[in-house]
Amino acid sequence: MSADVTPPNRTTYREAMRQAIREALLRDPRVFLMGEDVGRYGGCYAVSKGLLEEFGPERIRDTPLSESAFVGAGIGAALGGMRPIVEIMTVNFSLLALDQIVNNAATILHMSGGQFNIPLVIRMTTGAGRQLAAQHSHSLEGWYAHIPGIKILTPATLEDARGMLWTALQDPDPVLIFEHGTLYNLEGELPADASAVAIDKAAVRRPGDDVSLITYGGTLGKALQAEELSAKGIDAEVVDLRTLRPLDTATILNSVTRTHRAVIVDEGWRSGSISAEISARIMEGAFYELDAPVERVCSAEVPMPYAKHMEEAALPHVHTIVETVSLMMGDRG
Amino acid sequence: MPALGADMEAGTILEWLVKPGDAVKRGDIIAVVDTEKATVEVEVFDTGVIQEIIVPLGEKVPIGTLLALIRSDGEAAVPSAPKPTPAAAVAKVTAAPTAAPPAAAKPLRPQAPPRAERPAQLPTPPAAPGRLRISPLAMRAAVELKVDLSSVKGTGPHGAITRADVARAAKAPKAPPPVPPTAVARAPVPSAAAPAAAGAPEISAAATQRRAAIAPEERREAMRKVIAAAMARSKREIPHYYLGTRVNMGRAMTWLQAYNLQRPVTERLLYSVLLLKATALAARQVPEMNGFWVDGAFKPAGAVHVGVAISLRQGGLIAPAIHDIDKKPLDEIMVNLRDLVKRVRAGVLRSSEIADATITVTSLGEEGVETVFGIIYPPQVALVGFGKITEQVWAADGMLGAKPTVMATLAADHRASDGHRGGLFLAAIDRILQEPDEL
Amino acid sequence: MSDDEIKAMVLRELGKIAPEVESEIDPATDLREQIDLDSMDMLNLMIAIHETTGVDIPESDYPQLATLGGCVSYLRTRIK
Amino acid sequence: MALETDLTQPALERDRALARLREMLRIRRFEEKCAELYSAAKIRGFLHLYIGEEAVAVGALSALEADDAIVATYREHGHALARGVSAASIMAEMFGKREGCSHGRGGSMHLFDATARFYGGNAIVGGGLPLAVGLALADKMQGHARVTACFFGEGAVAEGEFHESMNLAALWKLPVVFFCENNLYAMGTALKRSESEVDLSLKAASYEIPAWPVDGMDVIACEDAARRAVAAVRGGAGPYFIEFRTYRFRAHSMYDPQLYRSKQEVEQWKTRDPIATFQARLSESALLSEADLKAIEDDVAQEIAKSVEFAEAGTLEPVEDLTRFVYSERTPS
Repeated sequence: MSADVTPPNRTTYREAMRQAIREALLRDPRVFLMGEDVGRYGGCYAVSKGLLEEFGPERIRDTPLSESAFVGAGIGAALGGMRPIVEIMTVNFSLLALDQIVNNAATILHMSGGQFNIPLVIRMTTGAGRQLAAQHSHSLEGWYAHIPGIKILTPATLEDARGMLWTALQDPDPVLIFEHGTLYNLEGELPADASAVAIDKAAVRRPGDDVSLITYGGTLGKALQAEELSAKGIDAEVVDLRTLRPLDTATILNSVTRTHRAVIVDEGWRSGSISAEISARIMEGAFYELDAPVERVCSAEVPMPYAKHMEEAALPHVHTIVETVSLMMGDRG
Repeated sequence: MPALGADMEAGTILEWLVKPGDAVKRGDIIAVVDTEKATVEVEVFDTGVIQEIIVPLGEKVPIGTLLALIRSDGEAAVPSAPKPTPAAAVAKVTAAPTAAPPAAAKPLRPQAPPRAERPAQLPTPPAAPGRLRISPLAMRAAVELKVDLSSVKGTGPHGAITRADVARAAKAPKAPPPVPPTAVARAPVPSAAAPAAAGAPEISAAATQRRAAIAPEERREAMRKVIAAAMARSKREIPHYYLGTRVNMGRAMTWLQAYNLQRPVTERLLYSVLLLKATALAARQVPEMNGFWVDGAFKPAGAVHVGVAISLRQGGLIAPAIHDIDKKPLDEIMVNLRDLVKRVRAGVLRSSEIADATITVTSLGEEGVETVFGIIYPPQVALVGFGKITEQVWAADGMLGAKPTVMATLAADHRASDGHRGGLFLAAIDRILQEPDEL
Repeated sequence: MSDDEIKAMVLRELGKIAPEVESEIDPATDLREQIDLDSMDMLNLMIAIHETTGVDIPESDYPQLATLGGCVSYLRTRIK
Repeated sequence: MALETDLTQPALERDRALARLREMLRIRRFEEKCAELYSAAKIRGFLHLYIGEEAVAVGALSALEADDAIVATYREHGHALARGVSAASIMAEMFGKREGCSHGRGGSMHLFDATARFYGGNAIVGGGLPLAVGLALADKMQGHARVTACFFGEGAVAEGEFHESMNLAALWKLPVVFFCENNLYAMGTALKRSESEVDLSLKAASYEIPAWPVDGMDVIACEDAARRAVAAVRGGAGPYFIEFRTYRFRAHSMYDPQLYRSKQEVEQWKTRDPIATFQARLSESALLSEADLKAIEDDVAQEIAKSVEFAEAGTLEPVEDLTRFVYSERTPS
């Protein structure tokens, strides 16, 4: 590596994820990519475009539409000594493989008394915002974060899209990576030598003193755009969770202990969501630091409507974040 | 009674398929049992002759209860019933009557699952130093019951104060008179429990001794925090406005010299006593300067208790009140003031003195400052400041002369009063000081 | 009372008024600056001296007792 | 499809015959002891006994090599014993002891043994099939000449995972052999009441997988069929499927009232008890003497008694270890 820092280059979240997969395939012969239309079609979100031509059909394997079988096969191959990356097209189809993920991937290590671990990575797209209506717009990463035995990552930045995969592949246990559909076209700078990042800690993307905005994945951008807050003299700290399991409780409590207020932004439905869990942990760990009850900005509890204005109304937005925070801060004149 | 299913605790014999004297071998079905979920055949695991049926038809018994006895082949019948051996559904009787029945393991009473201790407590970050750990409910109770929180010991999690703690403190007999919680911010020095004697109480040995026990820096640090909190709150919440006027002190100082000349040192007055009395009398004339801003409204105070800002040599400031200055003669005010300063500096104060000042005076004249614009002590609504006495050129009645003067200033809460009323108040102080013998 | 006895007496009274002060008292510098005494402290000192020595110090003489040395020389001649 | 039996088989050589008899008797006596211990409440939870189907496990397992892989189901004591998992470690597992083959964490339905490449029981009907496909995929991609044997009951053919896995295995010509134990009843539902097509071999054939039925009560027929299939699969012919037609003499699990079948039917099948028939056949061909049989029975009885002692003497896992084996404590090899 040259002594000086290699110049950052313009790239996208999608490109960063493709580089991550490509790097893993080059570095470790045990790594292979398996999923619906990942080969000839180049990936439903074009993340794996060009990989079939470079690595061949043995390591870039298109699968039949049999989520339970190919996710189960991924688990078996991991048991058999491989390092599979299984791509489920979207979280919506992962429901068909829920049994394999919950009853096999997350549980075999425990049932076998520690004999068999499953070094498997499953990637899937999540979230709404592109008028795909109810069946194609779910945001269920919060569900998966309920399950002991697996880890849940939500990369929201280019560094994380580029750096999380390799660390996940080294993990001896199953890691699920949720990529929000609206992030693929996110542009930004990324140093050419960008590489693996840690996957067990949250990150403070914007320090602040008055309120902790806690969020992840597709809603991080919205939290960072809440400029009106600074216009109103409210100094918001934005915490990017990066991992929903394990949840980085220490960073959350540290932030809330300083700001004494918390607003959690979560695209999931409010009832039984990851935001509910975070709110409970803040209540348990920082009750005496709170100057106001924890607030949550979540999706409306409705199957995602098709019409644009309706979908917009259902989803958490910058203005909902600003209103919630302003209300919480009381009239600051 | 065999365990016949994962969720079964007891069973009822529906049918006996054997009777005493019948020969049985391993695997034979000897009874039919109802397990609430199903009727199930019961097999025997020993070979021998049924000697006795113990549990009759229709009786519900828990798992492990002895149902019947089998005599192994060729053994003599055993007259007395052996100690129940709950191991096998049907106990095997060994030949020698005296021999204990086969060492039957105690049936596995469904052990209470070993209590996994509570998952490790979430790491609670230590409360910021000086921050009071008190539940919102307890805080509300403290306000209602007027409990001085600084003396309440928390029994809640991590020593937090709960409502029960507050209620207990409210009922405690000799608890110091209740202090509105806001006073918490202003009670930097551990309040003495010294009896509130009317006259100047001697400083009790216990109080001094208790004061010494607390390391000085600790005390200073605690005081600094409390002052910081109060001042920050005042600046944040009170829209201050400021007025100032220069007061001719000529007549007052001349009157004072004459007064002191006729008295031994123990009865002499300091000029600050005149300023305190003047302020108190002026406050009676402009009542909106004397009271509290609470719950969004001004509450006039019944009496005039003037808080006197007393600085401590090693830093820190307290403004305990001298009660009813407007009604007291100057010499009594002086005695109160001397005693107050002595007790402040000995760190021994009655909490009542700290809490209920209705207006405060700060005079930094001694430190050589001409003008002082103070910060109001919440929840009061006014603070009067006096600078040092300086000789100034003064024109009166067309004549020029040098006169001792003092800058009198007012910092007032614009929610409770307006500049016009503030001006009248300062003018009243000025006018009163021109008639020292009226004081 | 000898000069040393007077000095000791004044220092003892000062100790009661300003217990926090540990440093040596320089006899020549003004007490107010040296150990941050205000008019109330000075008054208390005067009263304490009066009560222990019987000497009554008129207000006009206060400036002569502004320093430790001044106190000693003022009282030397007045203490019976 | 004619049932393949080996009536025309020339005289068996003695050692092989006695070994098979011994294995079947080990399983039979072990399962009988389990029934007794369950009644005495020493074994809890669910217990699915293999009595009546011993020929399938002994026959099929004899056809496998040491480093082949096995994926089984919750009716797995016979397969585990025949594969070489010690009777003591299985009994200790059902006693919930730390010395159990799954550390006391799995129980009767989840026996695991890394050294025997025994990838467990699985309590989800059809849950193991995708795992087996994955293990085979890993072997193929790493060029191992290993075979994965996947056992499941006829009930699994109704699960989607059966069809997805068969298709994927055939599509990628994976070295997995599907051993279906058709014991006519999925818990309380007879095959003919759950499947439109009851000839399971035809189902497999629809995925271009060679398949035929075998008499599951004849240990030698089972072994020969298994050897043929395993050899072909190891040779790279892709997956094979064998339907062992067998019968369980006891309830689906400890104590169901068996209302779904008649006593006559059970008695009729008992006349074809795989141990009794095999024992008679060996005696007729003077391969088995009374003394041989007694020696085997005594030897088996002693092994079973020792396994119970081992289980009784076993220790309980300290509660403090509750959170172990959720995530790996060591990095994978």
